[in-house]
Amino acid sequence: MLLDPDGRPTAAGKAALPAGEELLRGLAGMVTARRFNEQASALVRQGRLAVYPSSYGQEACQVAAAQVLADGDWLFPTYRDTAAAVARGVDPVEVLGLLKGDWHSGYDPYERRVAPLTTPLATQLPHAVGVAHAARLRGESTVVLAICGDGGTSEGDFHEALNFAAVFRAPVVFFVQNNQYAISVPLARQSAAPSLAHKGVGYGIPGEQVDGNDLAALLDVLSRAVERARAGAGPQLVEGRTYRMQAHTNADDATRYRTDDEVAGWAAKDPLVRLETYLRAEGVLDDAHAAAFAEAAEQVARRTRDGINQDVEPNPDDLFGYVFAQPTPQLVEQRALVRDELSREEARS
Amino acid sequence: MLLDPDGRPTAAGKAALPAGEELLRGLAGMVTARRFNEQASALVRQGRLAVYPSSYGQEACQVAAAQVLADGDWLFPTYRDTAAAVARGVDPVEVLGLLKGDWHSGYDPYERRVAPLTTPLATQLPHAVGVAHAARLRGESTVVLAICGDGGTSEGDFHEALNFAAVFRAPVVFFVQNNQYAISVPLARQSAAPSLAHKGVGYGIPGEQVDGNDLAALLDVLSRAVERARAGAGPQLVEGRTYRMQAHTNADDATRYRTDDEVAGWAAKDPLVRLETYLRAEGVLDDAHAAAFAEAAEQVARRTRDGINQDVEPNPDDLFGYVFAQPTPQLVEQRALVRDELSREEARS
Amino acid sequence: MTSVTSMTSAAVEHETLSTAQAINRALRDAMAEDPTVLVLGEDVGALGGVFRVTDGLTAQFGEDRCFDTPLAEAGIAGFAVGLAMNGMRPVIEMQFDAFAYPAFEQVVSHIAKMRNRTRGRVGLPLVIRVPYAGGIGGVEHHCDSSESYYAHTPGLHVVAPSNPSDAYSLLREAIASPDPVVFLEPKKLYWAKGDVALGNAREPGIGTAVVRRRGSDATLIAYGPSVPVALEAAEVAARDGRSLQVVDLRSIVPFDDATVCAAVESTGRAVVIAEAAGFASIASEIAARVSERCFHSLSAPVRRVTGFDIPYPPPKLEHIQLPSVDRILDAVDDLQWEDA
Amino acid sequence: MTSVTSMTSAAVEHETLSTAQAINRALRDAMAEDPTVLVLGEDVGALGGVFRVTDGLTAQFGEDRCFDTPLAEAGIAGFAVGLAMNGMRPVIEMQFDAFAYPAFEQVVSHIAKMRNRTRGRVGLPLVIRVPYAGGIGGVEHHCDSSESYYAHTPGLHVVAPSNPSDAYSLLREAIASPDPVVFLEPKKLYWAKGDVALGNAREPGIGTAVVRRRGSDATLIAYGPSVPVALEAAEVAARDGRSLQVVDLRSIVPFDDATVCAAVESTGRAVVIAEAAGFASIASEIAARVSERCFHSLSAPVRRVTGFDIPYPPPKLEHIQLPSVDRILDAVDDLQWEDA
Ligand SMILES: Cc1ncc(C[n+]2csc(CCOP(=O)(O)OP(=O)(O)O)c2C)c(N)n1
Ligand SMILES: Cc1ncc(C[n+]2csc(CCOP(=O)(O)OP(=O)(O)O)c2C)c(N)n1
Ligand SMILES: [Mg+2]
Ligand SMILES: [Mg+2]
Repeated sequence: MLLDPDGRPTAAGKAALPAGEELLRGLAGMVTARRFNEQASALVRQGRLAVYPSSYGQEACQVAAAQVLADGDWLFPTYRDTAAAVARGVDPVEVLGLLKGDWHSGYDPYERRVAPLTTPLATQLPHAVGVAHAARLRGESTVVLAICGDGGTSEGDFHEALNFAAVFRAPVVFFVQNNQYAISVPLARQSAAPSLAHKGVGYGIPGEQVDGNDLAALLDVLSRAVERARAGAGPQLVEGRTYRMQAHTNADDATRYRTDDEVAGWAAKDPLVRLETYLRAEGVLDDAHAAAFAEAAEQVARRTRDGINQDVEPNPDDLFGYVFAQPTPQLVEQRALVRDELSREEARS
Repeated sequence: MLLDPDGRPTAAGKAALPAGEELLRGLAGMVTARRFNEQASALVRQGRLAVYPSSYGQEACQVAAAQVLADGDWLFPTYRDTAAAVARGVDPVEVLGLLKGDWHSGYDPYERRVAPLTTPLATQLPHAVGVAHAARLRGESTVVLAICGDGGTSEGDFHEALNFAAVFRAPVVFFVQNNQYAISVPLARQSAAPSLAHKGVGYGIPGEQVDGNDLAALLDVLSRAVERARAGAGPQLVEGRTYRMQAHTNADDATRYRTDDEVAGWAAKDPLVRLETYLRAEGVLDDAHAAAFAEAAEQVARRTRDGINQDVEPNPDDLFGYVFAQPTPQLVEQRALVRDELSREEARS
Repeated sequence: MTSVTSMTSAAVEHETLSTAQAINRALRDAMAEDPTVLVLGEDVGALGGVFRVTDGLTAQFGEDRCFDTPLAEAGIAGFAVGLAMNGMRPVIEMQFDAFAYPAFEQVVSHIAKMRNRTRGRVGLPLVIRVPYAGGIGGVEHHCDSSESYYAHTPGLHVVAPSNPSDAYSLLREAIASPDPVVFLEPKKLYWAKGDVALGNAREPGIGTAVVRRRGSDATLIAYGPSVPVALEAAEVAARDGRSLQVVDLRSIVPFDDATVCAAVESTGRAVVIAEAAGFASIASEIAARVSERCFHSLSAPVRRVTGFDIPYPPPKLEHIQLPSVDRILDAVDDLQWEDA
Repeated sequence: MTSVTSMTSAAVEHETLSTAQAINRALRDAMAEDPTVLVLGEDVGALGGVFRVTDGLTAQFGEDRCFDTPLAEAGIAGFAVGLAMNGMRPVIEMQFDAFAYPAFEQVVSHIAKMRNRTRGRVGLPLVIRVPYAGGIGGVEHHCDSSESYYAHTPGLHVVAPSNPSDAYSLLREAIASPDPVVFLEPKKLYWAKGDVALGNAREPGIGTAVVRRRGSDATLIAYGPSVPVALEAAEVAARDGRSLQVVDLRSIVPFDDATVCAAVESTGRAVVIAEAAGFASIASEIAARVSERCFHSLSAPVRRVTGFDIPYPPPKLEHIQLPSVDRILDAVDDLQWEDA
């Protein structure tokens, strides 16, 4: 921890706090991320998104994950990390594509080097290692930051990915966003380890735990991990301890498995408030900044709203067009069948 | 290490050496295991077994894994641990069933509480946890010892099994028989961890490394782990460092990936010689014992030879009889087809 | 295949339940009757499952009987193997179809093979519950029809109810079975209500198909979520004067050749309906079997109305993939009626 | 489907090689031509693979190009996804058929779906080599015919050579393909020698079946290890005066309907042959397709000679499971010749 929950620098913080510039950028990102979370949740209520797993309360992790990376680096998000993808510059409407239901991945992963958001937990981690290894084989200095939930650490793919990364000394930072729950299952039923950061030991990977609601500490720890990986020292595991303030998704009922008190306790550790308090106290942040940040966030919210509210007529032909580079004769036949059916349907109506 | 490679007690050994009785039993077991390994390899050369993955050189691990268990406990072997199954009292001919090719598992797993030998690596580990948990739910004091190779630790199933065991505090001792190779792949390319015992840390499971060619040390460490598990203190991970003295199986050519020097270095650490030297020096072992052990081993070898040399005509009906408790109508039809075909074949000849 | 337990009482209790409630009730009744029945998986405890299918089981039976596991499907399946080896009857929940794939090796290499491997000494009385198939607007990986993978694997029983009453009775029988059963729960039918016959009087048993609607012109063969669509198609066809028969397979393995063949022979024409991608699927099997066994009764080739050979579409396009009444009726129209 | 690269040279080099050597040569030639081709898996480096298929590749191309991975199949497949996303063309080896199952989720949920998921932005040019099927006296889990799992999964190409020359050419084409290809290597043919046309002139391409033997009475449809058995059956039948035609599919996905249907229509009778358990398999698909598409040309039901619906037998009983010349000829005899 570099800032305590009340926004005061800790002893460590006094030595290691990132530059005010960096922190301001981070705060701006968090304000946008928070607003984006709120907007997306509203869109679910309005029936414009099928589902939304909110990262409300986890904005420090979301923003830090993007902020520590260079343009040539890669981010591998989980399905919850839409705000991180937005922080990395992916169009917010495209980010929500999966959850809107138009298509699976709404954005081009190569454009901002953000892997597609998908739901099978931990399965993206070995991909991250492969991307990192390929870059290294070509002598590029790419670093890959791959996010995973506390629940995801129980999957075999987590294990295999960390082991591959360690054995190949791949430049990957594994960032476990420990928000204390996997849907309804609390950390204590997920793992008996002293911490999730301890999971690095069995692979020979350094593990570090960090307060996941302290943007300053996250930037510090993650950027050191990224630069270490870039320098060729191999992978690292970082556990950010945070909290999923809302239900798993809009479809979930969190009151079935956790208490209001617990939630209130974490509300008091809000990452935005903490950083804002500090930056104001230091005189780095003034009202003009704050207003500008809010306005930038509002723009993202507006763009999100407008984009998601736009109905694009999906094209059934697309279902057959991307299965392979060239459709098989079977797919050509099936596409013709659908076209025929739809044209007859149209003729009828 | 309780005994050094030359069979002299180490400082630790002086305090912790198991009783002479136990060590004698262990030596007897190792003599049988060694003879069994030689016999099985000979049977492969004679074309009586399809394949044999020998545990030559690993006899201390094989015997200790069986010796530390009570009758009501369970042993989960890998495909290499035929000698451990024999040490636990499974009929040696039945143990080799899989490798002879008559059927898959040659023995009744419930008879001596030894799970079937199968080849998919690490997949038996979650089974072991389930067996242990079921016993615990019924309030039984069963402990399960599950073996796994160094290579097997890289599989997702290893990870998931250890995590389940830790979270459920299941009475399982995971015994990693680190023989330095997974077929041709040396440990250094399998893992970058300081030791395989370190793999316990990430699950909150105590890990201990032990000289896998030192039967005394193995008995000491494993039996403490077993009793700890029995007492309800949860799972433990034990890494036995040993060496696969022969090729992976008869079909393998180990000269492609390791040097004679390396093999010779380990030959000097033979587990049988080490224990025998000590027991003779202590006056616990005399020639009469040694002769009796050799004779007992010879009996097992004879029984193995005789049994494996016996050709049992396999019954094609069996293929359809055990798929389900009741064959489906489809299987009944298919069995009839085979019967018909075979009877016509017989008629023709 | 006869039912494992036979009819025990004449007076059967009835209740109106949704499919999800019927499954819940089956679990509850089985757990009450047999203390070795355990329910486990991700979020099945306090939460009661993401579809609330296990709601209240932990409260009623305690944490030893219904409990959450760590998030690892291979681990869950493998752990269940051990439980079943050691006297328990585990019922495991895979949260969604596509999230059962990490357990594939445990299912194929151990669960399906253990009895055979050990010459019948180690049977695995376990049930794998898989909420499956589409029609609920789920995002990628939440709508796979994975049944063909299981049905192709020797050693697994595979059943799929099409209504709440079968959901109850097939699950009771699956839990009582000495063999592993993949129990496919059509997600889109979770909320569909119907009359449910309770109790352990389980007739017809696993392995028995049922003719849901009699008809004389052509036979629709379906299972799980496609049965209601087939019935609707038959209803619409009836208005146009075409009499369609509907067979509900209920059990895919074992397969009820007798009922299916008799139905097809009585009409001389058949359409097979399933949501899964068609290539090398259960629908292929049914079409191949029927074409072979009813060859001389067939007046037209057996048609298949299945999912296309594409990854399951995003929500806004899933209606294209799902067998619809229109597609079924088109296939029926194609059955070369001019020859009839 | 046309070949990705077209015929480039008129004079093609030929060599006599075993299937294993042909595959080795294909890897070597592809690696020499394209520095992004990587070979990885368990024991593929110093050892050269348990079947020596990758022998010498590390020596020739260095450890960056052909290397051993940790022992974890899901890891290998997932790692390959990342390599392919980032400019490489990985060729991964699954040591044996059944040991590919731990990778199932990566194969089904990512490898098969990535191009579609991203609207064609992220293609995965990777090859999954699977030594598969039986006939080598292997113990449990070493002889599975797992092809139906892959063929049923939309998004994967699935090919199976039946001879050294196809092993070479199909693998060259698989490596050059922009899409993931499951390359099935019939283990029992590893040591079979034959003439191999080298070079990257790959005709006929993936997606094309070939009539291996012309005949007029019935058509045998086979792929991979069943092709030589079918050819032998045709040889034996010829002595008895029956003229059997043999189609070698080579490619299962895409499927060559045109060649298969033309062949079946020319004979009016068909037998499908495959080692895999028959239920809901590729053989089911072929039988269903042929029955549907060639309906009016068929003089008898399409018969299937496949593995039974049982776990693969132990070595001493595998001859019962494998389609044999006798079983094929029995099926041919059953094709209702009295009507002809
Ligand atoms: C392989 C797999 N199994 C199960 C699921 C269903 N599921 C979706 S989210 C979730 C919990 C994830 O928890 P965690 O990894 O902690 O991430 P968080 O939701 O807290 O961000 C589960 C079980 C899934 N998506 N993938
Ligand atoms: C899941 C799986 N993948 C691959 C194999 C093929 N294989 C058989 S033994 C072996 C090496 C095993 O090494 P280790 O676990 O160290 O055990 P050891 O052979 O040294 O006893 C491999 C890769 C297998 N049996 N199972
Ligand atoms: Mg979480
Ligand atoms: Mg080893």
